[in-house]
Amino acid sequence: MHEIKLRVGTISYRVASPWLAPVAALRRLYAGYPAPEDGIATVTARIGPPARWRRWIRPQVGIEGDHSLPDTVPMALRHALLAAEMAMNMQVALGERRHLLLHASAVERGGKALIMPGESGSGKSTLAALLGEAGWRLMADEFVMIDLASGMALPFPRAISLKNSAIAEMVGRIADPGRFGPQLSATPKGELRHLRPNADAISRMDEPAVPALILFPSFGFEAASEGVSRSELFMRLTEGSTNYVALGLPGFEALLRLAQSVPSARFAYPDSDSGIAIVEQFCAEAGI
Amino acid sequence: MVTEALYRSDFLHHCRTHAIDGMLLVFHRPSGTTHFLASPVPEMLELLAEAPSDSAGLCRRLCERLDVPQDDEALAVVAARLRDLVASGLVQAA
Amino acid sequence: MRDEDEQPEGGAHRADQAQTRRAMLRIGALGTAAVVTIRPGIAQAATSLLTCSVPVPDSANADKWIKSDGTLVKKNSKDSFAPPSAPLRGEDVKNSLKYGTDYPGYSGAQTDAYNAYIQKLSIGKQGYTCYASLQSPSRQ
Amino acid sequence: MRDARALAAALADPVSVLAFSSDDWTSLLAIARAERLDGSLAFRLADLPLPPVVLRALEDARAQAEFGQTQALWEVEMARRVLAPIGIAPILLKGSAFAFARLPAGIGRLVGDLDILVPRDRIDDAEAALLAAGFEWVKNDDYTQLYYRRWMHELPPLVHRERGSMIDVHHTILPPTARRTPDAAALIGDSIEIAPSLRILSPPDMIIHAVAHLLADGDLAGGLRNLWDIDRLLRLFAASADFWKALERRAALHEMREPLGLALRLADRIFATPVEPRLAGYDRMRDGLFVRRLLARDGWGRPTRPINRLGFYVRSHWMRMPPLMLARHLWIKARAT
Repeated sequence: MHEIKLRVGTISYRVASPWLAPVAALRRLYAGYPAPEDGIATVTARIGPPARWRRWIRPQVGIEGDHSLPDTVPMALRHALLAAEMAMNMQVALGERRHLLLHASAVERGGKALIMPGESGSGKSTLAALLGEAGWRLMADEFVMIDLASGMALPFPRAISLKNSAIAEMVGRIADPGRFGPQLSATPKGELRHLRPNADAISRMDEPAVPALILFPSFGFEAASEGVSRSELFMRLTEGSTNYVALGLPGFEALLRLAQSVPSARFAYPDSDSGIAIVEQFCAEAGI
Repeated sequence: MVTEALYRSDFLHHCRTHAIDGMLLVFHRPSGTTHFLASPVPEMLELLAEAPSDSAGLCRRLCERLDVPQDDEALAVVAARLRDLVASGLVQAA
Repeated sequence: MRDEDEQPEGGAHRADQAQTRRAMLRIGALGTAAVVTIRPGIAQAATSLLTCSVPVPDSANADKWIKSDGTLVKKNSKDSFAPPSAPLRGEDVKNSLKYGTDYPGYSGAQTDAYNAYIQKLSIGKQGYTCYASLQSPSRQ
Repeated sequence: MRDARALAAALADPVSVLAFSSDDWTSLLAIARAERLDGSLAFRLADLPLPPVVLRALEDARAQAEFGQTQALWEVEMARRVLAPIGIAPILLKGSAFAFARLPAGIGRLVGDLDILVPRDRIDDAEAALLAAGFEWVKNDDYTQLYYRRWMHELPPLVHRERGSMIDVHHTILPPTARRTPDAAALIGDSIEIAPSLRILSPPDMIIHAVAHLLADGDLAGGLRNLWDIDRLLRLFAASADFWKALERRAALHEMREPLGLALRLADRIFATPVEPRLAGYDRMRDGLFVRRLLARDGWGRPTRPINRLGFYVRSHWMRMPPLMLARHLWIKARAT
């Protein structure tokens, strides 16, 4: 087995693979990330052949690790980097029990966090990636962790998955080609390319922020926005949280505090520029 | 005649509650589940916590408390909501 | 960004309330759930492309019912069906579209109406990404 | 780490982890999660001076175990509400029993489905009541239904349509096709009421059932955890006088002398469990195979020793079915996948 150890926010990973290439790709993608605290990785994500012979003949990659779901569909070996990324995500989604997980991207400015929950396709990753290059600090593109005791948002700045048209958009804006992973074609999510967050996001991965605004984006519509009621906010955040129920009463209290204290709205946007303009307008109103 | 089941609830003792947007948000400790409850469910739970009732008795007390006349429709609604509450475990047959 | 905890004051409001109380004890009120329980998110985030779901209808139209041709109408409308109690699982949607299986707990007519709705989804609509991913043969 | 021996040592003798390197910790956590023993490990290592990052990982496991126990106890309560009104007091089995009775075996233990034992002549009533209360069949094809009803010691698994929880309703602890026939009536007769309308097995029967679960009824999947249950139970029960005598009598009654001996030897070899030497008997050649199978896990948490595993898989079916039935069953399974 080949392996890489690295830390992303509160998670200390070991990622293992019987093939060298995906681990080498991860090393390049995660260049500059810190080593696990005390050198101890506490979470293992793995990829591996779903059956022994699949390592050699028309190789396929299964998503495995400390925590796994039955019936996850294996991928082609050329998508092994995506499989490894998903294995890393899965460990957090299924194993995290000390922080409330929100399925959302997040960026920070002046100590205040803008949190953007959304399904895949909502544009939350792309918006966070764009804002992360435009005066904001990227905190997370997939999972935001809420500290149960303090209610603060904790960063989890993993590599960003750019999909389809977002790829060209970011390539056009970022000068350093070294921050991009290889282009993955015809994956289950379409065209896909990973982007390493910038140095600021990585060096400040232990710096929390106060949740100050929650915006639900949806990409591909005429620009429009409306408020989200407290009860709907509570409900929607639970829908995207893989560990809300498991956290019990502390999870309830943390989520209720969030839903009671943080203003929230949803908005639709036809393209990135208008998306960013809408976000900035909301942030001005919320004092971020 | 068939004796009607008595229902009871120790809802206040077992739940952390919070009023939100005209509903009651409830964390039920024994099951670890979260429920949104819309009227008249919170009122029914309160009444059952005060004293167990059968379905008809609960309907009578509920209509009194809400200051609305009691009729067959109200009876049917209370019976249906009781079934929901029993299924969720917030209420049990005494 | 509104705050629905704030309630208007006044006598008119109290009369409204009496009406609302009466309405919630009408049979028609049974069409909407009064107990909504939050269930664990099944690792949706991590595996959204493997195990996605389609809300029927989308949350902005949550109170609408579905006609057999898949259009959304006001609830309790004639010839329409109440929406499923939870978003339909991608796996079930795939099987239903491919093999004609009914959704667990729903009749054949309901299943047909839901599928008609799903097949009308367009880009940007909630559930579209999931539906589209189920259509592509390379994504089985 | 090449197998799960370090995990077994950490559970039996927690200070053994104090010498761990950073790589040892990573492997131990992966192996413990794969064997579903991370919660038990977290409680066993609770008071040791460990690296902070390890303590936080164990805290995750402890929180998960506590959530699991809440859920398990709630499922017990919901089953009680369904069965008590029709006069059935179910006997809780395995994890649910340990959690409800607050036995040491339950500390940090992951509880899976709710397993209950009811008298055979009440199983149809139990089934009807559970179906009426929102449970449905996981698989409702004719073969599954027929297979369970003719050859198994339990109903086909039921899942609750709202809560998603599963319940297994047993009428005895081994399939009727198994070579051994435990005395179901005696299991029920000696059971103990632990709360109104809820019962657990007597201590000796609880051991016998754990042994049946570990050896006589499975392919040893999850075996290390089942053996850990036996260790925890024995350490508690053996303190009372006459326990070993009672255990011997019950083992004879349930035709479980030989598997009990093997389980005791395995517990002794893997967890250094204090056992009654006469009941355990002499080491046999094949004990080593069982030990290897129970510890077959590499440092990445992957299952190892496929040949050994395959042998135990075939063995598990062999034990339950006459050869012709086995061929038919494996054929249908193969076609279904």
